[in-house]
This record gives sequence, C-alpha cells and structure tokens, in this order.
Amino acid sequence: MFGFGILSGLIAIPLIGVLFILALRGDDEATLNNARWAALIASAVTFVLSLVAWSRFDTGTSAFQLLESRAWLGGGLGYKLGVDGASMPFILLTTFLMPFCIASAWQAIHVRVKEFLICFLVLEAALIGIFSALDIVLFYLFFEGSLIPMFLIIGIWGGQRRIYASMKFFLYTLLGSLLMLLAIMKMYGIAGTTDITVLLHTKFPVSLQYWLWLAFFASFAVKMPMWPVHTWLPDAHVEAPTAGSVVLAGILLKLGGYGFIRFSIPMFPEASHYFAPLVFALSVIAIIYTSLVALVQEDMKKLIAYSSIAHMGFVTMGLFTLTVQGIQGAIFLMISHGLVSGALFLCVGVVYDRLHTREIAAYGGLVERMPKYAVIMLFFTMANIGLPGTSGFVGEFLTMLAAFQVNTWVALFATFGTILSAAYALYLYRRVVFGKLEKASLRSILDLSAREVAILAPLVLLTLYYGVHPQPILDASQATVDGLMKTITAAAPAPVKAASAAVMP
Amino acid sequence: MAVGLTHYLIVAAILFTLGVAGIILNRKNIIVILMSVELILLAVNLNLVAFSAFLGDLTGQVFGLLVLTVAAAESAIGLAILVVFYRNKGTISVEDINTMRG
Amino acid sequence: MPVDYSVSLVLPALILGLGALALLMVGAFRGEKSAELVTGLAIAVIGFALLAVCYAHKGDTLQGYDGAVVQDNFGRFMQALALIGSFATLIMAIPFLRREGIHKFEFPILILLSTMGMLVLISAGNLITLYLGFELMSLALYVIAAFHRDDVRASEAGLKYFVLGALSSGMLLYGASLIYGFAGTVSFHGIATALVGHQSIGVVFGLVFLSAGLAFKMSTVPFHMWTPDVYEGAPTPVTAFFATAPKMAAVAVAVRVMITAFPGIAIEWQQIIIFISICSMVLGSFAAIGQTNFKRLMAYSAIGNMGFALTGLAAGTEQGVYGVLIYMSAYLVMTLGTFAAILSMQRKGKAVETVADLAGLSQTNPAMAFFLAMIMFSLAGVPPLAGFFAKFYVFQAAIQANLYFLAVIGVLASVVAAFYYLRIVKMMYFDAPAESFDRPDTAVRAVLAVAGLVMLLIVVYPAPVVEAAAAAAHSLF
Amino acid sequence: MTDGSAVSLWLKLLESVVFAALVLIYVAYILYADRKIWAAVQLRRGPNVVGPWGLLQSFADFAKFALKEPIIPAGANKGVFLLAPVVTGTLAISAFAVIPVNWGWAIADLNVGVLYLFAVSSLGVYGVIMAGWASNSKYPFLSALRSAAQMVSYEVSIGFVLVTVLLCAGSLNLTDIVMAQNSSLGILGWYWLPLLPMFVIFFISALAETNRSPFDLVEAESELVAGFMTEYSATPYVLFMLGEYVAIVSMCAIMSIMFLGGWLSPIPFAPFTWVPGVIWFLLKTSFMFFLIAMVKAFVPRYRYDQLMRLGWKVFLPISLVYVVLVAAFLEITGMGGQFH
Amino acid sequence: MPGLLDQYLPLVIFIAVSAVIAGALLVVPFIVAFQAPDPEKLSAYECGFNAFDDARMKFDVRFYLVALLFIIFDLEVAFLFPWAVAFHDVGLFGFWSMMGFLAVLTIGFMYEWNKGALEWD
Repeated sequence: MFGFGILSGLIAIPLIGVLFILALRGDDEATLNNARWAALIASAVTFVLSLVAWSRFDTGTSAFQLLESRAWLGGGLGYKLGVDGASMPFILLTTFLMPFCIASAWQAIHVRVKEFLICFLVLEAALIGIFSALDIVLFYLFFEGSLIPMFLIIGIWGGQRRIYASMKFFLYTLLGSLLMLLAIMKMYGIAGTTDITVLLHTKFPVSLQYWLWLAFFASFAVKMPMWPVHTWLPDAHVEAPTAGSVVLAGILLKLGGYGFIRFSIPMFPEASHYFAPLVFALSVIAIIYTSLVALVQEDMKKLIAYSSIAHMGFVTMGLFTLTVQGIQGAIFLMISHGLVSGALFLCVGVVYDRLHTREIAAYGGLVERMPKYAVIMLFFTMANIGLPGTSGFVGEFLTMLAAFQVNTWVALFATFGTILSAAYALYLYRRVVFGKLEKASLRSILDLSAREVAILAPLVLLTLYYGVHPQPILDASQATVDGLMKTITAAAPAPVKAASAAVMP
Repeated sequence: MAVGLTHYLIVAAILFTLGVAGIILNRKNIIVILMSVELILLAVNLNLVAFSAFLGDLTGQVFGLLVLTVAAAESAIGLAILVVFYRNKGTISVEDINTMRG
Repeated sequence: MPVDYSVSLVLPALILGLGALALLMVGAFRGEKSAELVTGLAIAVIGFALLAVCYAHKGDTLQGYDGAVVQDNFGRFMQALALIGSFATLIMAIPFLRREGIHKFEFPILILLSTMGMLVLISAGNLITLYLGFELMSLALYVIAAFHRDDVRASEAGLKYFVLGALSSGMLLYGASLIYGFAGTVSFHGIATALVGHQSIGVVFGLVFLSAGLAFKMSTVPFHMWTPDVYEGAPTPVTAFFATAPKMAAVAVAVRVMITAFPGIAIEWQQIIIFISICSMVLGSFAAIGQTNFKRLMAYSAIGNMGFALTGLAAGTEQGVYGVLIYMSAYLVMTLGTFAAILSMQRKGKAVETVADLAGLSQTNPAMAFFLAMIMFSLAGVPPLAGFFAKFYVFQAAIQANLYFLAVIGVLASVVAAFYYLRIVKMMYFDAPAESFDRPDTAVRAVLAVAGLVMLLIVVYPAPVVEAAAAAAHSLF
Repeated sequence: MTDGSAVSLWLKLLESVVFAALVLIYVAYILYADRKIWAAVQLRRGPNVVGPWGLLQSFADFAKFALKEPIIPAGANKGVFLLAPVVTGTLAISAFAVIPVNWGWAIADLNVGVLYLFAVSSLGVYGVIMAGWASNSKYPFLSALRSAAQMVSYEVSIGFVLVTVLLCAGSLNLTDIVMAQNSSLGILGWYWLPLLPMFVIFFISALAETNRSPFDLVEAESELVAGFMTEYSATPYVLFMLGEYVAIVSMCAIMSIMFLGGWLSPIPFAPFTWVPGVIWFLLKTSFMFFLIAMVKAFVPRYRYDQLMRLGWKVFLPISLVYVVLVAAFLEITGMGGQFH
Repeated sequence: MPGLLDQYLPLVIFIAVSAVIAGALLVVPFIVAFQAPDPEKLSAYECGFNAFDDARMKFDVRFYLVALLFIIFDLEVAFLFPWAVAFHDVGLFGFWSMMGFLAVLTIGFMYEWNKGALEWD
C-alpha cells in the first residue's frame, strides 16, 4: 500500500479519518453525525486491518515481524516499524478499544465534537506508533506525541478541575520522559544508531546501565504509574471524559509496562536484576497502599483509578520477577486490565451520562431500575477482582505465581492486595447497585440503551473468552518472552541464574 | 621610566572600567552614558593602537580607524534616540527609564 | 594565497546593500507614500539575496578579501535562516505598520541594512569583519527598536536597547582588542594557529569579553536584561524581527568564533558557554511563568531557547554545531509563527498583547488556535514537532560530550518551560472564549499557517533541513 | 637626557617663543591692516593716531584692554568661563606649530601636518561652546550654538577640499605639499589653478570657519549682541578677538601652502628665486588676508539659513564631486603623489 | 618610538608656549586692572532686562542634527585622508572601494536632503 507496510497503514488510517473530519464544514447535527461516523469507521477499519496484521503474524518466532524501514533523519535515525509478541497484543487491544471509545462518546460529547474525534484518532495513531516503532527515537516521538491529544481531551472535555489535572498529567509525564530522552541519547551515542533491533543486541557497560535504567524507569514509572509518582492518575481519570478514561486506563497505562518489556529489561538486564528489589518494594506498596486508598474513595472514577494503580503494581511485580510466568502474566494482566478497566469506566460513564455525577453517595439501588446494567457491572467488578473464569484471574495468578518463586514475601503482600481489591470493588458495587433506591433523581433513570449494550457486550464476551481460554495471548507472547529470558538469564548474577534454571520448564 | 605596552594596557583597562562603571553606576543623566560608551571605545582604540605599535602590525590601526567610525555612527544614533525619548518623556534622567518593569 | 576580491563571495550582502541604497533613493524621491512600494521591493530584494545564498558557490568553502570573508555551508545555512527571518517579518509588518500609522519607507530599508549586517557577521573571517557586521546589524536595530517614535514605550525600548547594546559592543570590542594583541592577528584561523601550544591568559580574557558581547546579542544571561523590555516596548513586527534574524546571526558568529578561532582553548570557552547556557535556560523558564504579556513572555522564552541552543555549542563538537543549526532552524520557524499569532491578536483594529486575550481562541478562531498550539507544543519540545528535534540534537551533543549535568538541567528547565507554553494552549482550548479577534491579514495568517505546518512536516520530511545542517556543521570542522 | 638634547630643547623653546611672538606681531599688523583696508573702502582714514600712521594702534588697544576691569558674571561657571578664552587663544596660536614659512622653517615639521591643522581648527569649536555655555546668559548661549553649528558645517567642506590637495600631493606633510607644487611652471603649477573651485570653496569656508564676515552671524549685533563674547571683557575678550584673527591668519597661511605654493617663487627662475622664501610666503599670506578684508568690506552679511544652505547644499556636494573628479583624473593619468 | 616622539616634542613645546601666552594674557587684567564688582555689573546681559530664567534652556533640535551630520561627514573625511595619501598604493581596487564608499555617502546625503534635514527654516 503506497510502498508502506501494514503497520504504517494502521497508523495512517486514523490520520486519514482526521483529514476527512477536518474537511467537514459546518456545525449542524448532521455534520457532527457524519464526523462521528467517519471516526467510527476509521477506527473500525483500523481494527479490521489490525486483525489482518494479526493473521500475518507468526507466533512461532521471537524476531520482529511485518518490518518496514525507511531513511528518515539520517545519522542512524530511521523510520522503522515492526512487531513481536510483546507488542502485537497491545496493538490489537488499542485498535479494539478505540471504536468503543468513540461509540461511547456518541452522545456524551456534544461540544466541539470534531476536535474530540480528531484528538482520539490522533491518539490512536500515536498509540499504534508506540507499539510498532522499532526506532527508539520514533518510539519516543509517538510516546510523547500521545500526550498532546490526551492533554487536550482531559483539558477540554474534562470535569471541574480539568485544567489542573491536564497540566499535572502533562508535566509529570513530560518530566519522566525527558529523562528517558537523555538516556536514549546516550544509547544513541554508544550504539551509533537508534534502531531498537540493534540496541537490543548492544551490550551497555553495567555501570552505565544503572543510570540508563533509572532514566527509563523515571519515564515508565510515571506512565505506569507506580507509587509514589502515581498522583497524576486519579486526577486525570476523574477529570477526563469517559472515553478519555477508557483510553487512559485501557491503553496509556500499559505504555509503561510495554516500555519495561521492550527496553528496560532486555537492554539493561544487569540493571534490571539489580533494581528488581526496588521495583518489588514499590509494587507492593502500590498494591496495598492504593487498595487502601481506593477503599475510602467517594468518587467512582477515582476508586477505579486507584484500583488501576494497584493492578499496575501487579504488572511491575510480575515483570521484575524476570521469569517467564511473571512476564507473560504481566502482559496478560495488562491486556485484561485494558479490557476490564476500560469497561468499568464505560460503566461509570453510563450512569454519569444520566446523572452527571460520579459521587458514589449519589447512587444506590440501581439494580431496581437498571437490571441489565447491574449484571454487566457485576461481571466487570468480578473481573477486576480477578475471579477465575474472567481474564483478570489469569494475569494475577501468573504474576503471583512468579512472585512466589522469586520472593515469598512479595507474593504474600500481593495476595493481601487481591483481598483488598475484592473489598473495595465489592464495596463500590454494593453502594452503587444494591441497597434501596431512595434518591429521587434515580427514580426515572433508564437502563442501558441498545447502543450501550452493543458497546459493552463485546467487552464482556472478550473478558470471558480470555478468562477461560487465555492461550491466544500467551501463545502470541511466548516466543518473544522466551527470547527475552535468554537475555535475562545471560545477565543474571549467579544465584539467580540457578533459580531461574530451576523454574524454567 | 620607559613607557611600555603594559602601561598602555593598564590605562586602557582603567578607561574601560571607568566607562563600564559610568554606564552601570550612573543614575543621573543618559548623556553621561553616551559619554561612557565613547570612553569604552576610546579605551579599545588605545589598546588597538598600542598593540599595533608593539606588534609592528598595521591591522590594529585599521581596526582603530573603523572603530572610530562606528563610534561616531553609534553616538549619532544614540543621540537621535535620546532626542526621541526626551520628546516623549520630557526627561533624560536614567531613573525615568521605567515604563516597563518585571 | 592571492587575495580574492571576487564580488560573488559577498553577493548576498551586496544585493541587500545595493538594494537598500536604491530603495532609499526611491523612498527619498517618491516621498512618504512610497512606503508600500519600498516594502514590496525590499521583500523582493531579500528574496534575491536568499537565492544568492542558496545558489552562489553552492557547497564550496571559500575565503576572500584576505580572509576577512568566509563562504561556507555553515555561513550559507545561517544566512538563509537570517534572511528567512527578515523576509517573514517584513511580510508580516506591512499591515501592522499601516494600521498603526507608522508605515514609513525607512523601515524596510533599515531591515535590509540590518540583515546585511547579519550576513556580514555570519560570514566574518576575522575580528574586524565580525565587529563591522555586528555594528551594522546593531545600529540598524537600535533605530528599528525606537521606530515608533511617538510611543513612549518604543522610544524607551530603543534607548534601553541602545545603551546596553553599546555597552555590549564595547565589551566585544575590548575583547577583540585583547585577542588581537595577545594572539597577534585578527584572523580566526590565525588566532587558532597562534594558540596552538601557547596558552595566553590575555586571549582568555579577551574571549570572556567577546563572549559577553555576543551573549548580549543572543540575549542570554547575564546580558539578557534588555530583552523583556525591548520585546514588550517595540512595535510587534519589530519584536518579531528582533526575536528571529539577529539571533541567528549572533548564534552563528558565536559558533564560528568559538569553533574556528579558539579550538585551542576549548576548555575555557566551554565553561563560559555552559554557564551562559545553564543560567539562560533556568532564568528563561522560571521568569516566564509569571508573565501576562505575550511579547514579554516570548522574551523570556527567547532567553531560555538561546540557552538550549547553546547547549549544543557547549559540546564543542560537530554534532553540537549540527544541533545548534537544527535548533536555530526550528526556533526561527516557531518564533515567526508565534509572532504571526501575536500580530493577529487585535480587536477592533487595536492590538492586544496579553496571554489572557487568547482565551477560548479555539472556538472563535480554530485554525489560528490549532497552529499556535502546534507551535507552543513545539516550543515545549513535545514530539513529534520540530521543537523536539531541536532539543533532541542539542542534548544529544551535550550527552555525547559527557555534559550530563547540563543536559539534566536542560531537561528540567524544559519541563518548567513547558508549563507556560501549555498555559497558552490551556487559554486557547480550555477557557471560555473571549471576544473574537479581527480577521488577521492574509500575510500574517500565511506565516502562521506555514510555521505551524512546518512544525508538523519536519517530522515527515526532515531530509532537506537535516542534510543541509549536517553539511553546514561539517564545513566548520 | 644628554646635554646635547638638553641644549636642543632650550633652542627649540627659544625658537618657539620667538616664532609665537612674531606671529602675534604679524597678527597685530594684520588687525591694523584690516581696519585700514576697511576704512579705505569706505573712504575713511582708519587708525592713524597712535604711532606713525597709526602703526601702534593694535598695541594701544591691547594695553587698553589689559587695564579694563575683568568681569565674571555672577551666574557664570567660573572655571569654564575663564578657560574658554585660554582654549581659544592657545588653539589658534598652536596651529602655527606646523606651518612652514620656508623650506625647513617649521617648529615641527610633522609628517601628518594637515591632520594636525585639521584637528586644531576643529577643536576651535570648544572655546566657543565653553564660552557660550559658561556665561549662563541667553545671547552667548544661542550664539555659541549657532557658531558651533556654522563652524562644523564648513569644517566638512574644508575637509573635502583638503582631500583634493592631498590626492594631488600624496602627503600629509605641509613641506611636501609645498614641494609638490614646485615645478617649472611656477605660479601656474600651483594647485590653485587645477583646484580652482576648491580654492574658492576653501576661501569661503575659511571665512565661515573663523566666523569672519560675511558669516559673522554670531556677532550680528542686531540679533545676538556680541555673540558668545557678550559677557566677556578685558583680556579674556582680547583672547577671543586675538584668537579669531590668529585663526584667520593661519587660514591664510594654509591657503598659501595648499594652493599658492607656500614659499615658492611665482616665477621659477632668477632673480625671483633669489628672494627668500619667507618673503614670498608673507606676501602670499598677506594677499590672502587682503582678500578676506575686502570681502568684509564688500559683502553683506548672510542670513543664518542661507549660511547653512550654502555649506550643506552647495559646498558639500561640489567638493564631494570634485574629490571624485580629481581622484578619477589621477587614476586615469597616473599623475600626482610625488612622495610615494 | 623615540624618533616619533622627537618629532612631536617641538609641537608640545610650541603648544605650551601658546598656552603660556594665552594664560598670561588672561591673568594680566586681574593683576593690574581696577576691580569693583557690583550685582548689576555681574548680572547676565539681556538687553537691559533682568534675566528671568536660566539661560541653559531647550534649544532647537536642528543643532543636534547638524552635529550628527557633522560627525558622519567628518569621519568620512577621516577615511579620505589616508586614502588620498596612499592613493597610488591602493591601486584600482582602492580607488573603486572609495568610490563605492563615497557613493553610499552620497546616497545618504541625498536622502537627508530630500527629507529636509538640511533645511534651516
């Protein structure tokens, strides 16, 4: 297609949608509907195309596939795209979630609709770019570039304190990533290229690795977000519009995890081993502390936001066990969390669209008026807790399994965290859905519309499907993770080597 | 006592310092600033000519001549701007250059 | 070496000079009403000079006039930037000046002369040419600053600029005289040769003064004091000019002097540049936060940006120079775009300049808001816009030269700076709309749009700039 | 310092004193001549009481002034007020230091003599400005400004005129310039002929430069009383008057050197060449002064705007063009510049 | 250097002599003349009126203009002098350089003329 590969196509299609929307004139309802449809179709086509890419993807190898490469900036900086088992699932997740976001905003967003849609499509392009970039500068470009649309989404269509939240979001992430940028420059200086495939095979001096690792960590930890740099997330989530929250929780949070898998662990394996305890500590704190904080939240979105942080704690914990299970579990957990938390935010959006408040106290007894909603909400709450049979269970189980092998204490605390997560999730559910319907404002509330059902149903199905049949994702990442393990093991200090040899199948 | 290069340089340095001090410390009259600027350029010319004589190289004198010209143009423009300022503000006190702050 | 007096070596400057003189006559004999005509012709003259820069002696490194003039890729690159700056500001200036009733035919001529000074400055091969170019540029700038002569602020700005400018040129000159004396020559190459294996404290002293003079023109700390006042006080097109073309020239000459004349005492000047760079970045970032006047804000932004640009020079490597070149290109486009936006900010024929006036621009004028937002993000260094590459290359060079401290400070400063750039985006996109602006003039809109698009396009098709900059940087080493 | 050089130093001092005295005496008689000529034109007798034919008139005038009460106005800036006449007098006399009255007869035969003269005559403005400012009185102040403007205006054309001479002579040394005019053509080989327009311009500019009639606006009694000298009396006043006449004489001397071949004989063969050069020089200088005195007698005073217009709009362009013409001519013919 | 100074020494002496003469002239009446100052005598002359304000008042900006023009043109002369002296050494390039310089000067002059900077009323 125009001399470009399919990955470029994935990036380009949303942008073509943008151009189409830009070309639309007028502000009447018909035009806006055209714009909505255009955006939806663009994202849908992207999804279909990503499925095509998926069909061409060979899960049997850890090498990068669907490669495309062209000269760009010169001096070793090229435009290079490609995917492997660690990135393909995320691309699918992105293309899958995007149409739902756009559909969910169909009526919720009624001011500056075109801008909103443009932001989303640009964001989608940037996200696909992040996951498919095989040049570290190109990666950075998309990584940071995704900030702009998200900044605008939160800032323009957000809630009361949207300006504070958007600024905080932007500056936190910018600071983290600029430090990463410095590290990227250093790596460029050493390797003479920014090609990730080359960098993956470059041995960086161990003393330097520590610094590089920390710089990357600064960026990814903010993005994850890990305790104690997580504070932007609740603000951003609370203030963002529903679709924004979905993308934020569903995809943006995964960038940190993806970054760890793609860069920190394979490129600085020695440093990763060295800093693993630090990450464990932070993860455990995040899991327990944020779960506790979630318990006392009065705002639904904030609660889910804190729950996301806790889940990301599992992810980092899993990743830095540096075992096959841990990493695979983390990838799986990220995908699953992308679906589940996205769905939860959509659920919150459903009631928010009706009552325009996210105060938990404003609700209660919804089950009486909204039985369908109650069912779906229950399902996702359970998935969030990690009920077996839902996708949430597989990821958490794998990561905890890995944690047990590496450090029992960490696993113990993490288990404690799962209990807490059950507590806050059920507590939320009870307060919102159960109880007596007393509030006057709730009396006339309507149950899910057909559109809302259409949006949520696929998510339910997918969550369920991966819960009982996690193999596709695990298969997809298997080869890549195995490749990753080779690097890690080679770099591991002696005792760890023995340990991982013992657990390797 | 033979007058050597060092002496010229010291005199030039003193003149230069006086000129700079005149610009920075002067709080009264803008004309004084213009004069200080001339003083600085004079110090430079002294330097250039002294070096030129010392090195036996004419470049310094050529440079000096050009500096003189530029100094003249500069003071001409300085005076012109000063007159414009005076017409608008009715004063040429340094303390009154204060419309913008911050 | 036979002395080359070939006119073609100074062709661009010559075009500007002769053009200015011819236009002066046109203006003088046709009277005040010729302002439009003269401005139009001046734009054409700059265009011709730009062509001459691009095509005369393409790719060659030549010396002429006994080494007084150097023609190389570096010079041509920066000359082109300076000319583009003048070109764009002149285009944008016309409607503004007409509206304010200060459209005189002298304005374009002064711009031409000043630009000529810049070209001379950029292609200087010895201290004398440097000084003459510097002064030719400055003298015209002094007048331009005070051009709105019935305006208190403008005349005050002009006076302030003049006083500090004269001080700085005095310092530069004093430094030049010391360098001449202790190195025994004014030619850059001669100085470099004289310094081989022979450290002279006198030269170092001279270098300090020289840097002070250059730092002034670049508006870097500690010689930045004039910047906010002059930016605020001068008429906006003038400010736009100040913010673009002279900076190109000043940075160019700083790079050329440091790299070609003082490789022998690189340690010393690197320290100076690092100091200047750090202070400028930090001050530029923090001082801008409290500003309400957009032009004043841009002044601090300029200070900060120059600090960033100098980061590349501090590295002292070819890569660093390359970074500086990229940075200056991006900075030029961003600044032009920003000032195009500022020039568009007017209600009922009256110019407004505060940041708050931009409130809700995304609804009253979405296109302008979009382009300005692009530029602001770019200034903040957010990829995938041009400003990011600019920062990338300079920091890259600093990192390569093991100047981690500088790079980290730079990163922190750019985050702080991002805050106030974002504030402008916030004004435009998040706040309730204020009264809408008048419809901006075509030329201004065009500059804004082109600048905004360049911000984006440079990502897609960076080859021309990147290759030219690489060749330019290479020609210095 | 060796004895020899000490002796030569004293010798030089003596030489200087004598020369200065001679100049002053010459000026005294020039003053007398001025008045006589003027009187003659008006069919009066002029000074004729003191000494034979009034020859001692100037000295008597001086004695009178010396005995007058010196007044320093209450509002004046005393130091500057007194310094001004000294500056004027000193500068006027100093100009003669480089004037060669004969071959080798100069106090200081500077190789940049022309520059020195140019510098000293430029500095003359200072005396005027100082006097006008220090007096703290309106007439002196205004006239000082006028006078300064007038002097600097004509300074420019004088400069251009000198350039044409320098182009021909190729040296800044006054002796060299005279010798450059030494040819077998005699009077026809002097520069007045090829540079006639410049000679005229220089002559007129010299009048303006020295505030001499018809450009004596600063002393236009009906407008500005006695100009910047209004507040002066006694010898300070004399110093201004003296300075003015010394300056006029030095202008005459310069014209003689630049355009009239200095001490050269107008007819380049015996017996005229036997006449000592100094006589020729004196004759030429006196002739020039005679012209100046005649102008004072004939020509009505200019208005200030006319004066400025003449300087800037007539002399400046003409002299500029003439510089170009002379340079082009020399470039084409390869003539001139004997001293290189 | 010593040779150079030798040439200037007579000059210094002569200037000193002139200064002494001028100074002596100035001092004479203060020593020999009768002095009886009174306020009327010492007040500034104003055609018989009492001076009613400070004499150092604002004055016409055109004087500035003349001063500025003078500075510019006098400096051109300063350039012309060495050029004229070295006319035969600088060759054709020198000739044309100066012609160019004078052309620029002339253009500036014409501009002034047209702008009325040379008008006095």
